[in-house]
Amino acid sequence: MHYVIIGNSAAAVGAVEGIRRVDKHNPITLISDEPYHTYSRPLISYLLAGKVTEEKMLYRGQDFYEKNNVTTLLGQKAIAIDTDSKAVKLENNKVIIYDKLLIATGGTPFIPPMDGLEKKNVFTFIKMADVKAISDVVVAGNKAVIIGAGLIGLKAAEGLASLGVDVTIVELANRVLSAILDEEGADIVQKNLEKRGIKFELNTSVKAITGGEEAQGVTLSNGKALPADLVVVAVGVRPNTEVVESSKITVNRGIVIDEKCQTSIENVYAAGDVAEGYDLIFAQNRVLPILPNAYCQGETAGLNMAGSESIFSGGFAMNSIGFYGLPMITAGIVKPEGDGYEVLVKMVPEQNLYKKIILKDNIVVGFIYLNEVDRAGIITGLIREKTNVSDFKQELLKDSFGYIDLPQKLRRSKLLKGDSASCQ
Amino acid sequence: MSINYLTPAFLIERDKDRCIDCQVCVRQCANEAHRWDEEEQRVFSEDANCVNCHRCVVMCPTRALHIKKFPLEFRNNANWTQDAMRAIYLQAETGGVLLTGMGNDRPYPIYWDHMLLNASQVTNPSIDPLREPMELKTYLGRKPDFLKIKKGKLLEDIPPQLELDVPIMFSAMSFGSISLNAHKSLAAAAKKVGTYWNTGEGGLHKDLVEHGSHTIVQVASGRFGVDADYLKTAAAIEIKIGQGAKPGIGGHLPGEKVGEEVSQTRMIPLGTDAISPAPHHDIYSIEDLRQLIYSLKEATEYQKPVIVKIAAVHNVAAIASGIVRAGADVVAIDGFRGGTGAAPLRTRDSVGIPIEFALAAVDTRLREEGIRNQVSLVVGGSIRNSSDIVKAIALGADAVYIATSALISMGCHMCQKCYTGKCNWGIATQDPQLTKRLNPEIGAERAANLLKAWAHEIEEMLGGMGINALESLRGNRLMLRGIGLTDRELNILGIKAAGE
Amino acid sequence: MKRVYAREEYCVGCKLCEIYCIAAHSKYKNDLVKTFKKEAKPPISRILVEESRPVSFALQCRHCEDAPCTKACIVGAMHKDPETGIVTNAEDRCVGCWTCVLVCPFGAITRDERGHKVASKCDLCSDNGQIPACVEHCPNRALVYSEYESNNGKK
Amino acid sequence: MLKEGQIRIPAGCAISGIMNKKGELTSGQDIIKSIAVMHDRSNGLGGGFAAYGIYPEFKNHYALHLFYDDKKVKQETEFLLNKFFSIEQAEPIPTRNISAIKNVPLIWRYFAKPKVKEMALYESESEYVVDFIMRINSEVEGAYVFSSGKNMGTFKGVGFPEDIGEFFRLDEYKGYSWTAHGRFPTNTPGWWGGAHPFSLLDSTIVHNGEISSYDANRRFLEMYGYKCTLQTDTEAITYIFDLLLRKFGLPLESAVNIVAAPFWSKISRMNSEQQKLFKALRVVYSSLLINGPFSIILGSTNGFMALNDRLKLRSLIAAQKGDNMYIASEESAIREICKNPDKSWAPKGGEPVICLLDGKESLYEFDQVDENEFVRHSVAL
Repeated sequence: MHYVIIGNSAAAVGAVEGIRRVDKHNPITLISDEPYHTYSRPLISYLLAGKVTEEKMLYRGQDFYEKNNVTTLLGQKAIAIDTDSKAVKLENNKVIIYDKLLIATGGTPFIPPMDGLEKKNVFTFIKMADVKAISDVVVAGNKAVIIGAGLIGLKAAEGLASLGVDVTIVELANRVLSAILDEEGADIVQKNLEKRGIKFELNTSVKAITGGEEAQGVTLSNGKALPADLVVVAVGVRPNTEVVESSKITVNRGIVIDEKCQTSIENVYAAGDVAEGYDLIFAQNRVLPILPNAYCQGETAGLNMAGSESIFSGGFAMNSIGFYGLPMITAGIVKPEGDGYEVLVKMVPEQNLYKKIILKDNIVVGFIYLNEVDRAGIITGLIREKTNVSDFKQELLKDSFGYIDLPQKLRRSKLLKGDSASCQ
Repeated sequence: MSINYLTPAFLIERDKDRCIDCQVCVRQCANEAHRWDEEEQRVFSEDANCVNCHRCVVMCPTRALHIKKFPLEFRNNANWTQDAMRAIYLQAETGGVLLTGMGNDRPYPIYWDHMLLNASQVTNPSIDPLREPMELKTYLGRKPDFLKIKKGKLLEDIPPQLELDVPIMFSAMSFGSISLNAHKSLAAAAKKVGTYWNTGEGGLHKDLVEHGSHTIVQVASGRFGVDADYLKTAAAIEIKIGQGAKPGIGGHLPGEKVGEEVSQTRMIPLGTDAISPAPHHDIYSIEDLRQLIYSLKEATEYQKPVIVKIAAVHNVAAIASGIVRAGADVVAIDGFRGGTGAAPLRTRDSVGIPIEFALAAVDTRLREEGIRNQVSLVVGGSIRNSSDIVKAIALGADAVYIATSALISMGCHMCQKCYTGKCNWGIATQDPQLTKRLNPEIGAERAANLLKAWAHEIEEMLGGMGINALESLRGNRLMLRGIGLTDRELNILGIKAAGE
Repeated sequence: MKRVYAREEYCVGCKLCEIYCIAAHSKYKNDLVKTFKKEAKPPISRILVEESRPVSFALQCRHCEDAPCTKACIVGAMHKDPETGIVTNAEDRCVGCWTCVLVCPFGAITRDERGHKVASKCDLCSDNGQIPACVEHCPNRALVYSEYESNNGKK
Repeated sequence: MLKEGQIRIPAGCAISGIMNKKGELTSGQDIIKSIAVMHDRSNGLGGGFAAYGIYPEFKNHYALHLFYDDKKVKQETEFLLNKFFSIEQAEPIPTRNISAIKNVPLIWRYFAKPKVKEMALYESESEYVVDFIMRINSEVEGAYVFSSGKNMGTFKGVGFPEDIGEFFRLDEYKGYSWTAHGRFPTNTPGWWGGAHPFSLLDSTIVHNGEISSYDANRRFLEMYGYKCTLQTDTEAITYIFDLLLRKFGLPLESAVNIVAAPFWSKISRMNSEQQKLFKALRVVYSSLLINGPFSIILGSTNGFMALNDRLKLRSLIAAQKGDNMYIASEESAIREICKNPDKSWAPKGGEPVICLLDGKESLYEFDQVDENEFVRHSVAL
């Protein structure tokens, strides 16, 4: 039995740990085009800001692969898979034969078409290499334009701003973090960022990056021109499905997987940002490019690859993030569209406090906790378990909302079964 | 509004070096004697609310609290004491009967403390209970005058008996006056140690039916919770005529304490006052008592001993004799120091006689009449320790009833405020916030430990007297000597003076 | 594994568990007076008493079998010991992103922002090698440290 | 100083017993030799003997032995005796002058039969006789009935037992069963009535020990009309057996199982039928459990029974040689008069040694109660 994993981030690590829970001996080969030991992608903005060292970015200890009997092929890119001969072809022409294969190639930046993308000092911001490239050129007093006010864009902005860079963010949508916040929440976040000197251009896009060999500015579709020593394109990510393009593996937006995280082809699994797995809230397959989801899918894939029957009941969008000490946690549907939703809201503007819980048929389907995130996981749990909250709906927004507000029977069953919580 | 003349009884002292403002005291005081001041960010005391129950002192994790008598002196007056004056202030304010909880606290002589026990020296070996068997087993119930035996076989069964592994039972305290958790504690402790607990007059909660074999159910003047199942579930039935703390007085459980559980257990409507009349309205004479005794025996097919409990009053000996002749299997006598959840203060403090005299008089009288062996005698009313028990048995008791000691074992600190329903120890209350403070596991353990400890001590004292079975102490008044007693008192107790 | 179970029927809401938890994790280990009087910022309690009179109970990390926090942790700081089952956070690696707060269905992870931001949670006093401080000091055995089977006297 | 009866006097002692199962008569010499060996177990403050089969010529009469303090009380007592009994013969008990025996009271014996017309109020003749004895002993100051059986007698006084034996000329009597007692009281009242054996009708008891249950036993006995005037253990033990055997009609084994009751732990291991019986005995007669150390020899016309307390806190040895049975506090007391017994053993605590004349089934005749004729004995008040 030979396990092969393409990828070296959360899903890949989840798979290694999943396999090793069942199978301690058979070899695992891990292939990654990045030359680094596994590191935490979300920490790249921390690295940029100098809040963590490269060493502290490690997602698992240096001895992780050794201890888990994993052969790593780092800096070697897999370029094709032949599912008939069970072979993975590498860029360097090596061919690796697998019995069970996991594709965990993650995401790749989505770059909308615009002029001047080829210029120097135009960056993306999802990998270690991106941070290193930016760090090489950036100096205090630089002006930066960041395209996209999503999680990556704002994190990049915070990182750059902390280095003394003058940052302007250009966003096509009407608000920041449009994927995870509604207007009210976004407004608070935006104002908080503006207080720190970050500027925003909303409802517009970059038409072109201007300058000579190096970027010197951008022009916006609204006609404005902004100077820029560097441009970061952070519009979003899309599944990095390149390696399976020539194979028979079914790809929709991402590689389609079932509840065992297996692709359309037997013995081939996919997990993480590259995969399109089940979304609990939308009750359909979706790409969910978030780390907890990647790990859980990877782990599920690993368990199944090693012969243990394991099912991942699905994930849903969820994020915990903060900017300049303003923490926020959101999950699921935050801006419901359509009928049948019930929305509970609590807003205390002077405290930057905003709580919003979205229910459908008395089941929580999404929430925003802004600046007061304590115990948000209880709500996440209610979403995951599809708990009917009709008996305690009125308590949900309370500052002290907790298990005390659950009906005794429900509370006891949850607390006594403390050993069964799971992402599975 | 006018000024309240009452000054605080207690002073709460908070050691600032030790107080960490954790607010445990605030959370634990049902009387609101501790208060968290949000503005000052520290805990303050409201001395006037303090009843000196020690809950805060015991719970304070840094031992930062002390409770003292409020340092307010009245001019010395041997007649007009503080207590006398405070009572008047209170009555002048309220116009009501003074209520109190727990037993008589007046400085009457405690005769247990005027009796000394014997021990063997030389002529008769003392017995080491760690090496030799030591028997405390006691059977309560009616004894026939003689046994018919033929060819090694008993021809007729003896009447039903309660089997006690220790000569100590928990006496009656009703569900209502004390919490369900207190009942659970007592029931489990009784089972654990091999003795009995007593429901009091408030019925038997459904959760406690499983302890029926260790339960004495009470039939009192209110007849609360009494039905055929109640009687049949029990090991014995006790007819309560009177109670040491308030002879001649009935009981009154206010409606606010009659919650769902109490109401179901007592079989009365939710929120109604539960009134136990002073007399049983079907017992106006000894003949009536006989009828009730036999009704209860009929109802339980003569399978359960019937106990009749009376308060120790002046002519207790004659009354007890009548009760034996009326058919009671056990006579329980409650002395004037017996506890209560609520009693009028003046009644509690001045009605009845000490159990020591009552016991001596009853035992002597029943022997004079030759009927002592027909019946078992159980006494209660402030049995404070194992030597009280040894003395009681030497005076003539078969076993003792304890209640106050049991409550103290479970946490009671004798603040005597049972009647307020705010017992901070979760005992004399029905407030769910407070009742859960008594974890019946712990309560049962502690109450059982007390009985076990006392049993060990009784064994030690018995061994010292060269006795290895408790029955050889019963009525063995030669084992007692009086100290500091008048001839008359010695005579009533039927004992000699120390040195005689 | 042994966990701390709360028996709400006996919780008296005194919060001594919180107080002793704080002291157990203070640099003046278990010295209450010093913990509260000398520590500039005493630790945050890792156990929380939830209360709505008359009901109260203490809640802390359940040390889930399949702990979501360990899976969601973006730096791999949250870890379940395969031997003891205890879930602990390697605070030196934690970056305070609160993803664990997001996924913990018990709301048992708190934000400790006294210094370097870290997620703070019950460690079952694993340093002490004894029974957890909250259990040891619960005045009414409302907290028991036991296997699930034996907890609450129920099989 | 208070004398016996005015104060309770605990005592240590020696006891000895000899009997011949065939009823062959022997003189008092052996028993005197046997008890003399245990000289150090007494202190000269009491000694005595019981002898069965000594008055064959008066075997249908009660042989009443009395001490009188003086002639006046003798007269007074004899008035009563004559009122309630027909006296066949009255005489002083023959004695020898012994230097060691001092302060001798008047010692008389009467061979008597109850007057039938006075007995009407009593259930039985024995009740009548016992009641008379109780009254003399408790109400007539200075007179004391110390023996009252038929064809038997007790002889006792203040002194070492061997001296008492010589004083009463026991070598001149012939009996088939003898018991003896040497006393070591821990108080020194020196009263003749306080010496052992203690007897009531033909029942005698010699006892070594000090019972710690004394007052519990006494106060129970007093409910049944007994007056424990001597305040001695022996007196109480005698009455206990009298109550159980004679008044309650219990079999001897049951009486033994009451006074030296098996421990509850032992009862719990019995079969259910036995359990029921033993439990009933302990429960109903718990106040008659004799607690504390004792060894006793309970003598009757039919033989004797030796018994230890249930913990065996006092020494007691038994032996047999042919038809002769021996019981003593110490083995030396047996070997003195029987060099090589067929067997000798130490009876266990609470396990009686019962020696009966051949042909007799029980120590007492009155314990043969027929179920059909079972009469409820009234409580004597």
